[in-house]
Amino acid sequence: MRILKGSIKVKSFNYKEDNDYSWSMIIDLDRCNGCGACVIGCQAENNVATVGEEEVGKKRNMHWLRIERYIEGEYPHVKVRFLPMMCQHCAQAPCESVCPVYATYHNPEGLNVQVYNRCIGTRFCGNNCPYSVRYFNWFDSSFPEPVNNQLNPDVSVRERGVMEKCSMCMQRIRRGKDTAKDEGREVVDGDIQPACAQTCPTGAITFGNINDHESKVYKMAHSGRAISLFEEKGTHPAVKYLKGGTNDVIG
Amino acid sequence: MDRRSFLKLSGVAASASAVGACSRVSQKVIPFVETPNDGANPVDGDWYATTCRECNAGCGIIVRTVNGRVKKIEGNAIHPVSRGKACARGQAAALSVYHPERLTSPMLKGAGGFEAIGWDKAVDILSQRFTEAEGKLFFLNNGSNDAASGIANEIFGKMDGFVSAGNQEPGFESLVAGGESLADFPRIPFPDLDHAQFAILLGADIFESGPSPVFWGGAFGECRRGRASVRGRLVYAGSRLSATAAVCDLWLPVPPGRLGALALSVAQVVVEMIITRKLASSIPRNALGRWSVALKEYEPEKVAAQLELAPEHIRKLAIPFVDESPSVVIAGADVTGYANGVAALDAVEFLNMLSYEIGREKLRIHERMTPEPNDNLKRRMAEALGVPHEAHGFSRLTDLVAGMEQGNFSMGIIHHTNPVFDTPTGLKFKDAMAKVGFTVAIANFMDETAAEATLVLPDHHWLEAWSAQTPDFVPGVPVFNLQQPVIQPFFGTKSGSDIMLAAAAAAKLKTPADTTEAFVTGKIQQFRAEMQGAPAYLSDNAFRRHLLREGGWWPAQVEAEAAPVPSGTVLWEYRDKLKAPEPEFDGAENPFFLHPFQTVHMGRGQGANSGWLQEAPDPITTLMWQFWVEMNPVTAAKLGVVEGDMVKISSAHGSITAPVFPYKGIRPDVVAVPIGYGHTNYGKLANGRGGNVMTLLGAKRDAISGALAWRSQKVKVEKAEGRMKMLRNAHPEGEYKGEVFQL
Amino acid sequence: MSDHYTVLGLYRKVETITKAGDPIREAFRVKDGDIEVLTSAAYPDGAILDDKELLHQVESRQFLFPFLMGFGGFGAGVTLAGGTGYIMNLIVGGKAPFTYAPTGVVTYEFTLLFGVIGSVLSLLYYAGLPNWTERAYDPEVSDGALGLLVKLYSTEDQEKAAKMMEEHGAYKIKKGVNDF
Amino acid sequence: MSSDDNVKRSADAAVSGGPLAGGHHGDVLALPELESFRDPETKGAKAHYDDADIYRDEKGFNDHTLRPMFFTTKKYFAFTLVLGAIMAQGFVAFLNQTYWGLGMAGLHEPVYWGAYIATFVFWVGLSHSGTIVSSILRLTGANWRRPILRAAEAMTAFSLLVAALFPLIHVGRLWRAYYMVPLPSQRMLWPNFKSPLMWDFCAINVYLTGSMTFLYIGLLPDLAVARDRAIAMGNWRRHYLKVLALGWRGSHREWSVYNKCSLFLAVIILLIAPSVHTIVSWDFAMTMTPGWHTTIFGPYFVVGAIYSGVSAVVTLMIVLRVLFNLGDVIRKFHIDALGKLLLVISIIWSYFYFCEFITTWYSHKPEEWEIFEWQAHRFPYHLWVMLGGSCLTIFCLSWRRFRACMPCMFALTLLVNCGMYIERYMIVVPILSRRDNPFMWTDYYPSLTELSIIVASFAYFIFLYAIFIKLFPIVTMADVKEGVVVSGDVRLGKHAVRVQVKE
Amino acid sequence: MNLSKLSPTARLVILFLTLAGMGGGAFAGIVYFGPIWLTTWAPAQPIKFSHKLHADTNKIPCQYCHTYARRSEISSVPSADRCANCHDYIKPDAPEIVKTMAHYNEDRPIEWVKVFDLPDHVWFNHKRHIAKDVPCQKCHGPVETMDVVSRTNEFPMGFCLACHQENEAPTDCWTCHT
Repeated sequence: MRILKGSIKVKSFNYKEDNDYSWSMIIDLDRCNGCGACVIGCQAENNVATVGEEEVGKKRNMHWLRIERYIEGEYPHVKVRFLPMMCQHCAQAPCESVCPVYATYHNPEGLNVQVYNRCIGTRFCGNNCPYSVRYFNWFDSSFPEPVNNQLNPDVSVRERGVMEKCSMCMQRIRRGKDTAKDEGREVVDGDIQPACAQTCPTGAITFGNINDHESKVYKMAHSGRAISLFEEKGTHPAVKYLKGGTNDVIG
Repeated sequence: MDRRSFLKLSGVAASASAVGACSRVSQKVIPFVETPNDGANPVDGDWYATTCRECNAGCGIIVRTVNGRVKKIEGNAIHPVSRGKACARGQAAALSVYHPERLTSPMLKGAGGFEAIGWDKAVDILSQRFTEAEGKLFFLNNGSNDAASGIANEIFGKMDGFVSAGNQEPGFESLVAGGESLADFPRIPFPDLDHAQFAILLGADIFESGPSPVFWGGAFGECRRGRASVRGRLVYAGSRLSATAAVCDLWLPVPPGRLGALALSVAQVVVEMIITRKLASSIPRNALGRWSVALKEYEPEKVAAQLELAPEHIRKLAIPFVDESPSVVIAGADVTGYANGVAALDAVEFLNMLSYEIGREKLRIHERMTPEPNDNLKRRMAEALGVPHEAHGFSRLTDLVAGMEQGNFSMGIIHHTNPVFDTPTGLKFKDAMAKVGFTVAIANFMDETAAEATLVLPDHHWLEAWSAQTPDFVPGVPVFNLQQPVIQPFFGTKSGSDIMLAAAAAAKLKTPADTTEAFVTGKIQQFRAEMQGAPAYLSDNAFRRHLLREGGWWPAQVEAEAAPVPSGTVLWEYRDKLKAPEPEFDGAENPFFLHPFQTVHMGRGQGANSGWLQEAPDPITTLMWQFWVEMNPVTAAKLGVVEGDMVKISSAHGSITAPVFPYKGIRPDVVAVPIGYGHTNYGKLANGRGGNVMTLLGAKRDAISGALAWRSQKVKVEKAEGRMKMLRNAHPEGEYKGEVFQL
Repeated sequence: MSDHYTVLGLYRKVETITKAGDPIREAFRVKDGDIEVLTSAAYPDGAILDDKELLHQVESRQFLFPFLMGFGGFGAGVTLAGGTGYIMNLIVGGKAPFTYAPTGVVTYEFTLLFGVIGSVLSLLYYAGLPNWTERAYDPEVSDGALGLLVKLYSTEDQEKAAKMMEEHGAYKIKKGVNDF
Repeated sequence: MSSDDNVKRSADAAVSGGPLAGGHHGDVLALPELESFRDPETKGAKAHYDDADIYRDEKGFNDHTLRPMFFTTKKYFAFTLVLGAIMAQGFVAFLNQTYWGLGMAGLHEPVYWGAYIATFVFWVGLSHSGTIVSSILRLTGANWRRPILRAAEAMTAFSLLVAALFPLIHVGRLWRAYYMVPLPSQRMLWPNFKSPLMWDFCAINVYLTGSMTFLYIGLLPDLAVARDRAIAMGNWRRHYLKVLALGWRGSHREWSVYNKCSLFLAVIILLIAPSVHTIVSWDFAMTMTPGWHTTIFGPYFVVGAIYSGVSAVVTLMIVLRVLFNLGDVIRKFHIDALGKLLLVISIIWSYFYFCEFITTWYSHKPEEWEIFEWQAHRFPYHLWVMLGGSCLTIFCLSWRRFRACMPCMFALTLLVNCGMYIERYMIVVPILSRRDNPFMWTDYYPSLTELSIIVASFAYFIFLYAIFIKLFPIVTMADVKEGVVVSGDVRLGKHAVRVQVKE
Repeated sequence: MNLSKLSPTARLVILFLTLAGMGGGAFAGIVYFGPIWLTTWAPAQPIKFSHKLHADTNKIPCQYCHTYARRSEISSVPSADRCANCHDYIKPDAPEIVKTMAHYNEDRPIEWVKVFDLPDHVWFNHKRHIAKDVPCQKCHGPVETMDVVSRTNEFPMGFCLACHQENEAPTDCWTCHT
């Protein structure tokens, strides 16, 4: 009967306009220096497991945020580019529609949420993610005593056989909203910072509410430099990148 | 009841069990014995301000603890070095507190190796040795001015025969020594990258091995995109395209040891431009004329050949240097790593001064420009917390080793540094150490040096310990960093400095305080009057708490500290120094230049036992858990090796074998090897992972400063047996297809 | 219900049994449903007995089973694939709870699934299966014997019918009670 | 009747008589000397209509076709023991994988699907021959279908059973796999029907139900025969045969309803089967992965499935023929007919492959072309087997003497299936290892665990089949008998022509 | 239907079907009702603390002791010093109180046994619920009537959802699952 009770209220709304918050992240590629502080920050915050040498050799490292490094040109005209890559939180996420059990879904605040305890591990979402940013727990992650003392109590430790990915530090978002609610106000720009944005030494990562037209992310997203990765795929990511400048200072 | 008392909690059981486990195992809920002060949120956790001690940069950090456990390290937003940020190594400290291989009990080397002894016995032995040594001892730390070295200095400093030395990161000493004639107080130059529009990085791997990668990161961010309409542009010159070079707009592969010539050549063009365009009116015209003459031999056309660049390249560096003022030049390891390093640094400084004169209003010039009086607060703070900076160089270390060889010391204390591993084989530290009768290693882990020591004292992790530190490498401002325990000691360790104090007291030596905490408090009181900006009405204790809350003391407004630059009279002094000597190399008959470099994760090898850091992909190679040698694909082809093939690199001092990583961003005559690998006694994760590049190095030193010239080694490279799977994150073909993102 | 009596005659040849069927039907005024042929292979309707009409009626109604079940399956498919989004108060960030393509696919499959079940039910229902009771049968049928089975309502008729079958070339006669 | 005399070989036939021994066709047919119907394999020594000759003695026929069911050699036990051992090691590998985690497989980012899914698709594909072929042939009334139906249908059911295991082996949390079933629970969460995997789940279940039903319904009259035989022999099989035969007596009413039901099922199965493989293809095609995301995938998969399925039927028929001495039931004539069918399908399949290739090649879309290059570069031999196999098929099968050569047909159809397995592998693995994001490109090697499980799946299939043969009649006896009943020879000029007299 | 008239085979089939049906029904029931069958569990605690005495007889409000409930995610079991606050004066000689004070004086935390527990993948915030005036008893049952606290409710997901839907509280998955 409870099921029927639930059926009475069906909310269908366009989070882009109707919701107070729509979280977005802007990454300035011109600023990113590939130092990897964000990678460790994310790992520390989100209980991301280290898998060890052998598993790394099988390309099973779990970093939710990785820095992709591309090389262009031939010696001596070599250019190295860094591209921080994490879950893009697509508005039209390819991963969401293929999950048979709704373990990944879109939440009203524009985030692509992975519910670990719902996941059965078909890995279809991973196949359909053009950015390849979903990571699978091939084994139970090992946090042996006493390393487990570092585990963040806000984030669950994932079991073997489930997908995981960047959550934009939803525990921080939740806490930020919680604090704002306690103080009887809306979340303001800068209240909430995911671990990577918080720690980025060069300030390449900015996080905020893109529905707030006064926010930094809104302004940056409309700065003309903003691009989405694989724009032609129509995924409409919530993570946007600011293109680097030109390289032709000196020939 | 101070904040430590409620660290006594053991907390609501930490959540480590797997998802989906909802068994009916009776879980315990263990409350505090003493209620924490009101307002604390036991789940949100408490944030404590302290100082990161993973390297000597002295970043202010805040640490989140929940239920008495360290959870997360973040930058302290008000700290002038970290500016609210933290690097990978700093953040990984949260894991190293709980490292299963931490030492837990004092160990004395006997006939059958180390055996655990109690703390009381350790203190007894130590105090007995203190008495016997009669001051003939040395204290060696990692080159930082912190409470431990301050305590050692105050106990033994006045005794004859006591030597305090620091095993500093290579390169700093030269930076300090460069242009020492200009200022009395030597320190690392910090050109104002924040406000620069154009920057030339001369081999400066500021994000990897700079004094503070975090500080430089912030500066770079500001330079690049901090201003609305200006995009700062950077050019990197050096023999390898490092991670720092990768973010620069242009890379000029200059042969090793020639960057001084490049700087002078740029200076030549700049001086000519100043003359023809009548810029920089503050420079006396006759000085310009002299410089012009002195720099004649560095005309781009004349040096282009030895720099392996086209003359236009040099011009194209110089022209924006003037046009896009303000601009700065930053020198780094590829300048200081050669025997002509300090000479080259003079040229760099000369360029920086020219830049300042051109863009006078726009640039906050770096600190070394400011001749400071001897009683400068920063210097006094540094001395109060240890030895003056010049004592921490390689020269002092060389002297120390010589003293050890000669049997000048009957005892040595090695505090959180690993010279057996990270000093060049040519220095022969290990052999010298054996000649010292009794060595004490104060360390967190059993490392190569601790293994050689007679007594090993397991120290607190720095997150569990009291200390204070003054960073040498801060632009323009005196900083007094406080380090406080954010958790109760997790293992049964004791603070090394506390033990020193206790042993000294037992040996009836004069001790500055009973505990490190008291020592730090005393130092705060000592400088309180000069610590501007803190509320004056606070009681001493309240003031201390105020500082603890903030993480230390520094002037509230960093900008205000920027002192005006000395005018042309100082520049005038440079007229005779504008020379770039030929680089000299150890093992010059060998075909390849060895290019040891630091990576962002390993440091000097301290990071090697951290799972997080080992698994974090290196920015350039994206290798994980692995040691490698970089060489140009052309070189690799000549040697007949492909990625993963083992090569043997050998010099007169030793040899290492490593898998090849062909990398286009490196000169064909250079092989680059990362520092920090090849541990032999540093725990499961670090041991046997590659080779230690330090074994290849002799102790070649800079001609002027005596600093270690750690890149002036030439080596032989030959193909060796075997292959190794390269644990890359990037795909070897895919990494060249970045254009799919249309960035 | 009163008891009935059966006679099962086994024949070797199809011509013989064809000739035996009609006289018995006439002699005892056997209704269409009360006489059966047991064979090991499917003979075309009316090849042995002239019960084409009766069977035609049955068969023409047989399609209703898969058809109606198919409708049921259609409903089930729509409810499952299309209705779940509405029934379950899942928050999907502004995505439509109902989508056509999945509903179409799932409905198609369910329609056919129910159709399959309907077909089987039709077989079971109209063929009176499963029936595990002991019935008039002879294993020789499966080895090629042709059986003629008649349902009668008195022992006299049973005897008579048995005799008639024998006369018409049955090589084996089996008599039974209440086992048609 | 007089026909008994006309046909010489009937002398030893009519022990218990029966319709087949009767004059039914004997009346029509009195033409023993028909040259034109000579079987190619016997070079005229035997007349074609002699298939009826075997069936004239229906008891003998029953004995003959039920022989593999009731009589078991020691070799068989040894064989199943070997199969059991292979299955056991696969099962151990599976348990190991479930206990430790899917890392035991060689999968990694971003090759999230590997050999398991390729094998899954392979088995699903294999399942397509049986029911589609049997229902098409049933509906079109092709007479040569009769003896092979059962074997083909059983193949469908078993390969589907094997296929259905693979998603379970493949999921990360097997113990939570029931989340995919729309069970009402207090969690108020239902599966996401928008996911192609859910469609697949539905489709596979529907198809499994459908084909099992089809198999069972087809089996029903034969079960009755087997039941009678088992009861007569006092064999233990009588227990389940009694239950499963549902009390089938072979009354005309039953036959009539049964035929109608078969017709319904044939139609429905014909609707289900292509949809199933289309949906399996949509598991790939509905994603936005380059190389998968093509419209051609639906029909391409269906044809590929039938292709591999039919060739597997041929392989199987030849195996049955040899192992169980069924050469006189499953005859070269049938293999020949299947060969022709295979020829047609292989041409269609090659055409589809060509279409897929030419569009990619011509448009030269970089991300798709990258995959082709990678396939050619990384899997050259695989590509040769896959493409060469189909070219070879077309060439060889056009040759009548090849079709008559059993070892050749056996080898060729085996090759075709190897090629088709590789084709599935080539669809799943290279495309995933060259995803959109070049940084994450990888290579993939199946691990020992995967290989064990896959090998075990083949063993499992063969085992199921072997068990099936021992528990159920493998030849479609009722259909064969019906064929004899409803067909006869008609004199047409100088020749006798075989005709079917069914309405 | 007359069962005796059926053949043994038929009877076996019917028995089998009945058993299968019962099994399926039981499975469906388990899935539907979740872990509700595990209720009323009252573990023995190290100190015999009576909620009835404190909350009912003496009318001490819940949050007098469970101080964090209104300002944090957890309600917190009170620390020993909070017991000492009152029991320094009230009945300091009672045996259980002596035990408690021993813990306090010796700096030994009391190891209470957790009665109500949520799995680790569920994130629950007491503060928000207190702010919305949800009575403690809504989830924890009539604790004030118990001498020994027993688990009166299991917390399957449906338990939370029912209440959340009733009160139009958020039902987004990530509200509780991180």
